[in-house]
Amino acid sequence: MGGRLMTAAARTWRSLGWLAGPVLWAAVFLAAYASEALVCTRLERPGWHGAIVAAAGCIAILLIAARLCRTARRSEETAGRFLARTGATLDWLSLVAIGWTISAALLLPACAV
Amino acid sequence: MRLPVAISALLALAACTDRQSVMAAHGPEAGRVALLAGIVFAGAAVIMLVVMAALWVALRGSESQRAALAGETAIRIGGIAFPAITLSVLLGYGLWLMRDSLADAPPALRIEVTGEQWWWRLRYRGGDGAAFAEANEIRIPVGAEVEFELRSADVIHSFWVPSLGGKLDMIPGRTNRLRLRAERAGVYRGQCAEYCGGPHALMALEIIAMPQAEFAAWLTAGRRPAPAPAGQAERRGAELFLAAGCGGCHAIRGTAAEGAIGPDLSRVGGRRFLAAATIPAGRENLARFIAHGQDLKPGNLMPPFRLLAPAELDALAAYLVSLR
Amino acid sequence: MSANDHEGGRAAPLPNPLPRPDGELEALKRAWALPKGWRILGAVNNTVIGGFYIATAFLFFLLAGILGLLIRLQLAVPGNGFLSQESYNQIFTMHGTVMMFLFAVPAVEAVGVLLLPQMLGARDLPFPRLGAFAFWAYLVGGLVFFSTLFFGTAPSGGWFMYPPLTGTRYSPDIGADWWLLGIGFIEISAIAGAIEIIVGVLRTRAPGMTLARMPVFAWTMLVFAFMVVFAFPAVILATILLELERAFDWPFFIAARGGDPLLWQHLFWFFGHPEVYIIFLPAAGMVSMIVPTMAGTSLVGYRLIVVALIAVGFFSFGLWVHHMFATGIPARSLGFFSAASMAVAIPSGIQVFAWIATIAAGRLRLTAASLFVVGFLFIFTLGGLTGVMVALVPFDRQAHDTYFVVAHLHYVLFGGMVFPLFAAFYYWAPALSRRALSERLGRWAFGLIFCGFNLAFLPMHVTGLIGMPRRVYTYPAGMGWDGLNLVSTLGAFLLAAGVLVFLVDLARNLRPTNHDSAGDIWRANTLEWLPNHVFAARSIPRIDSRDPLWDQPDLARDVDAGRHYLPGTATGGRETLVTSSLEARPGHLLRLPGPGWAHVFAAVFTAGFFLLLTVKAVALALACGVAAVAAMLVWMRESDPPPAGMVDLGGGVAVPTYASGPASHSWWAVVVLLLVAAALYSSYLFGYLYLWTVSPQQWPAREALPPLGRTGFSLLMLAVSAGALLMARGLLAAGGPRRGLLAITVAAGVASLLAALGHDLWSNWASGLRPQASGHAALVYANAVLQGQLAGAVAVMAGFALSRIATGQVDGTRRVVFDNLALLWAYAVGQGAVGLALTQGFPRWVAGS
Amino acid sequence: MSLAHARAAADWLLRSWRRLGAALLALAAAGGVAIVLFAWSGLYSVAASSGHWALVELFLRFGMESSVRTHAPALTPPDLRDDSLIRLGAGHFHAGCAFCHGSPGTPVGAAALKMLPPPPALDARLSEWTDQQLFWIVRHGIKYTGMPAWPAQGRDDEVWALVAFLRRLPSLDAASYAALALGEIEPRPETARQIVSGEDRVETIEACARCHGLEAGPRSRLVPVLHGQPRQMLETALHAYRRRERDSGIMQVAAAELDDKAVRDLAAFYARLPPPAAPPPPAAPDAEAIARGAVLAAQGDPGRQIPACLNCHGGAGLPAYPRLSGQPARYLSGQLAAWRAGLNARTPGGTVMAAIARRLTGQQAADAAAYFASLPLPPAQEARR
Repeated sequence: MGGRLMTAAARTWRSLGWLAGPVLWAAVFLAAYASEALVCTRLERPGWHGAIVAAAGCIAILLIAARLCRTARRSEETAGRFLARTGATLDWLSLVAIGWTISAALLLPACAV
Repeated sequence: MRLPVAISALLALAACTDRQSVMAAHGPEAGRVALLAGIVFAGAAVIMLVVMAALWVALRGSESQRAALAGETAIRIGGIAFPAITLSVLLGYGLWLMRDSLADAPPALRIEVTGEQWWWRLRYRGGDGAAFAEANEIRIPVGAEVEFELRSADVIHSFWVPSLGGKLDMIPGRTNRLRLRAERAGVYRGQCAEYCGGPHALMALEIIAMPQAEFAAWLTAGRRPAPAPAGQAERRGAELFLAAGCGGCHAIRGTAAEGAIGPDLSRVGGRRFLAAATIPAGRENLARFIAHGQDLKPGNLMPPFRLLAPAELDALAAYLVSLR
Repeated sequence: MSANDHEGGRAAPLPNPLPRPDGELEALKRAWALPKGWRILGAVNNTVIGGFYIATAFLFFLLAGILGLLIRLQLAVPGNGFLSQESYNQIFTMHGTVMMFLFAVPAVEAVGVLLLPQMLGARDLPFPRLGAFAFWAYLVGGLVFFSTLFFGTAPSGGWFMYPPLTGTRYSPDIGADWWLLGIGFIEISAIAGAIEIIVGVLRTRAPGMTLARMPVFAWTMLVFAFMVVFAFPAVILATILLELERAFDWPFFIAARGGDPLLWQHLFWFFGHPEVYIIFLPAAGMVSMIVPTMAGTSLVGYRLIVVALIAVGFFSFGLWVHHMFATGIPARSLGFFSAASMAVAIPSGIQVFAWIATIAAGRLRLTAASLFVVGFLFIFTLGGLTGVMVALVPFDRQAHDTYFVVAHLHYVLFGGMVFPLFAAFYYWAPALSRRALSERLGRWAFGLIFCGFNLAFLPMHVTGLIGMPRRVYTYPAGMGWDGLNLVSTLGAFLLAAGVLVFLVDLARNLRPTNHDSAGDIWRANTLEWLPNHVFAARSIPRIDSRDPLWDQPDLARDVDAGRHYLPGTATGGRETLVTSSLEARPGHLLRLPGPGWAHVFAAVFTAGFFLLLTVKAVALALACGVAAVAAMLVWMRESDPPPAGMVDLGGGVAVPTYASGPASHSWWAVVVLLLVAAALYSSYLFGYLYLWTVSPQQWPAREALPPLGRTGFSLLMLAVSAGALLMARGLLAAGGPRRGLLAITVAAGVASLLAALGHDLWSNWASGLRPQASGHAALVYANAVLQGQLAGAVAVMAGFALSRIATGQVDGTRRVVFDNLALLWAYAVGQGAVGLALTQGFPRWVAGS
Repeated sequence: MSLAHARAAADWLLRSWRRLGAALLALAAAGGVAIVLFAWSGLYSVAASSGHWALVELFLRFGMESSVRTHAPALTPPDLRDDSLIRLGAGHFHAGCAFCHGSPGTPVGAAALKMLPPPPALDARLSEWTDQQLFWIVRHGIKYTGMPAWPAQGRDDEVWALVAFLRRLPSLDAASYAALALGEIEPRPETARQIVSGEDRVETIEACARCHGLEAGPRSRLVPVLHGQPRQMLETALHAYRRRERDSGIMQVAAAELDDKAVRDLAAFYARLPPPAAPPPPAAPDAEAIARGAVLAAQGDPGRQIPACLNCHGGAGLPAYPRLSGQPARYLSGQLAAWRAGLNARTPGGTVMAAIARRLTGQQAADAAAYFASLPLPPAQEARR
């Protein structure tokens, strides 16, 4: 029974791969927002926040770029290909959103009211 | 019906009353936003025209025109590429504007504004540290950067004077700082913009920008105790003010009345409006508000003093009007 | 690439030959027959429940619309005395609350319940009684909540109910409690509907309908349902916390005592903004179904629209602080939310251009439905543009809480959802009623509504720009607002006239039916236009393209003749087919329950529990609560029928009638329920950490915390419970007669779960911590409340499982009852552990640094 | 056998229930018409002189008693043996109830005896009613009997005073009743002419002095000391009671017959009365309550937006404001409780005090009452202009 559970979980996880783009955007967004709240109130080091956002943004962009190159080469059966190409467009949109999030961090000083 | 034409027509119609208008900017912050608004309206009008034209072509256009729109490429261009570019520019512009309005230099004047249920409590801190209380009518020097320390004594209010700048909420347990500057003398009306229950609609205020010299005189006059009442009616009014218990809630500097619950009345005679810029000032309106406050501003926390005879009300009003 | 990627499926022979054995159709009709007379109230067919649902939602639209007219009458002239201050405040609060909670979300859910099964080729939703329960709870709760207006005790804190105004100090009367318990309770039916739609869309599609061939409306309902699952728990937690503050003085939102009013705004708007997309996406889905049929060509950019839907689903969760731009949050954070607000505009752009492309690809017939779609395109685009404006922080600092925003929200909500809903009424009426709605009245209705709407809400942009704030019961003369407000009032009444014309049209032409509908008069492309009977389509079609009715010309004839799958009843009762989520390959036969009364009583008693609690009739409320649980257990008695071996669907396809574990649809429903519980708990986690960043000084020093030993004991209890769970799973897998041991293990495990909770509560109380003391103390006890709800649910579920185990109805193969219990149980143990780590471990960690 | 009958009856009923229903409906309609005709004819005599038939009398009494039993509220009565409560009740009884029910030493008036039903003698048979039932009768009165409801429907404290007196009444004789009800005034028999003509039976000052006292202050702690209060405040109060704007059953009955001249004389009389020798305080005064009360009176509670009491109630307050110092603590907390329950909010002074009193917590009200009770009574008012 345990085995069946694992394969089902693994199968669902693989089948959700095409949502990686927006999930990465959500991760960057959460990291940027939560860390500013933490940095400004508890740690009092506004400088760190810029670094956190930049790091999170770059990691996400690299992961998405890697995914985009991978999906451009592979092609699977119809349903899979549909999801893969949907995932690719989602990745492009997520890239734009992450870029904008980072631009907000670049243009505005941390913890300024 | 084209949006820009409609908006500009209506704006022209409404331009004559710009007492509390975002588009009638008299401060740097409001000016920047008015410019942004103008650009954004024009851009939106153009985009609206383009999209509606595309829809019209899709509905009624010729074969060749419709073929151009029918493919996925049209979607990619119109739906992804174009918005991505224009929104990037717009976002950059917006963030840049936010940068400008961030405070850097220390302010010339600090005024503490505390939102109370349905009026504004003010505290001026003069240069020499002596502070004095005021209410509902803010006076600032023209051209000076004024910082408002916004607090709340009960529920959430929002301090908003559109001609000078954007609004900022007054939240219990926090102090928000808002920087405004008036470029020329005048009266700028504002209103509480966060629903605070009861007569939220009647919680307005006015910022009166005065030339520097006039403001300095007003500030020093402010700190002096109120002059002794001159006329016979005013003296009777002063006596009545204490006997009727008004001193329990209101304060008049230099007299036995030191109540801190209601607005400070030391210079109530000089105000343009009463009850948070709701009813025009004047002797009879003062008398009417004391006796029938619940009819003029229903729900406000001051009980109506109907037990005072008309003569007593008139004497009281005479005294209060004399407090400049 | 052609719009439809269907490979040689057409060549395969049809599953079932003609002629069909006689009695098969009669058996099907008997299985799905509707109860007669007043007993129809016990019906669970999705067409019946969907019909009730859409009628009730439209009733609330009319009621809240009338409130809107009252508001416009009061604001027609300055200083108007038409409404008193208190009644205006109640009316505008109820207008917003009823429109958002009692009309918008239920209406789109109702259209989903009404159309999805037939559109996906299924016979009904996977949990028909859950859907019926959700409807009856919504009906009773909604009517009672609305009636508070007639007693003058309606809430008057605005539809957003910001504390401290809605706390006991400034709203001592019962209005706020009505909102908190009334609306909090109605969200249960929204989540129940969402779970049902997720499982329905993913697991009950017709064979061959892969994700790439699913109708766009099904995509929108899937994204809608996931957004409800992740967004609604935030507002449910907020309502629980505010009700705890009002009832027992636990200071979550009182700044002076360690709480923070902004915590409510964060929790409310984390739900608030996704909710407006929850309302818009299904409407966009309806437009994506109507435009291809009216244009006579298949949808252009299907994949891009799916991308847009999913992108909106994600980005809308990163927007909430754009409702709080004026609260003094640091500028850079506002910048992030401004960026996300821009990002969410792109998907709307994609959809608008996709519709325009589809219209261009075909020839749009200007029927009433098309007119409403064109009206929608105009109004929604304008609303979207003003939306981008208020996404800019500097502009929003001027426009926030003014009539500019009132204009924007009506353009995107009325334009974005109500226009497509009217289009949907005109488009789908022939599929569900003997007569289509009249085109002539439709044009009149559209004309009046479109002109009235623009006349009412376009001037409001200007009224807002020249300074009129929202939610004001009156305004002074001479501000330049008088003329504009009068024009808006005239527009509102013109709009109401249009809705009246629509009502006349409904009264004259709408004759709901289950079998002799007007049929496919538009020559549409999707399955809901197959000849429909009380049992939906005669057989479950095998499809191989996005436009089955266009690409398989004789599909309608074959399906109605019974040549596709499952033309009759395999086991004599109501059935539909469960298929795999990606490729829609037949999985197993789902036996559905028929009409009944238990779920109706459960809904009425659950409504009774919450509404009586509001009026503080506590004893009566508890009685209703017990009765509700009892009714649910009676309802559960008929669930999980024993396995009935394999059945042949036709064309050599045989499927089992029973599946447990990940193959079972109910297992996935519980998984989605766990997502809801996790979303609720992570909202609590956010609240906990947020209050820590706002006022950390109230976090206790090490000494004030309960001794580590006691927390250790609670953890031990959780471990024992987890152990018991694993042992029970082992015992069940091993099979054999040891039912008694299994029952004892399950009972012991649940008992230790409850013991862990009880012990943690006792240790906090013994250490002198009282919930009224501070924000932190209130949060510690709120953790116990959330864990208590979960443990309570696990206890009831375990009780039911024990009764099944004792009567031998649970074994190695028939184990769905146990599997679902195991899921919730494991989650409860996990949440208990995280709760202990947070409330006991975190203070130690931060006290140290 | 009976089973068959039952089944047959059931079948008959099932078959013909529609006809049965129609018959019942027709019968009801006919009955209604008959009743209306009988009333129109006027044959039934409503003369009280003829009295009720014994059967009707029995049925009406049975109906009345069970209705009172059902509606009596499940309230816990205050201590009904409290002397102040009984004196307050006695004062009102003499003015409002004695006319119909008679009092120890004076039999029921001739006019009252001719009412139908005659007012019951308030003797030992009072013990048939529980305290809650008596409370309900005094508060709500009884239909068709002439027993009036309590004039101020919110003042339950005054109704309990009546119930307390009714519990003591059976054990009173003429002398002890006079001591309770008349206070310092010796009784003077009222002539029949005065009763019938209804003109000023008892000289007005004596009517007030029975409860408010003359040289000695009021004997009941629930009655305010009027000695030395400002004349204008007393006049406004009496006018308000006469116009039924202030909620007090006792005072509305007492002030009902006063004309303007009587009001002016009474107010002037009590204003000039020197403060009586204050009766010894019942229990040891609670020092912290008085201290907290002092702070509240001097500075108020800005957090709850409560102004300082002494701003209005100090010595220099308007003549329309009562002087609170020296007033009995129980009277003061009774008045504050009435305001916090939403009563007394219609008079000009009442609206001001109601808005403030509603913000007081229970503790603050008790503290303020204790503080003012601990102060000396105000000096007599010299003749004001």
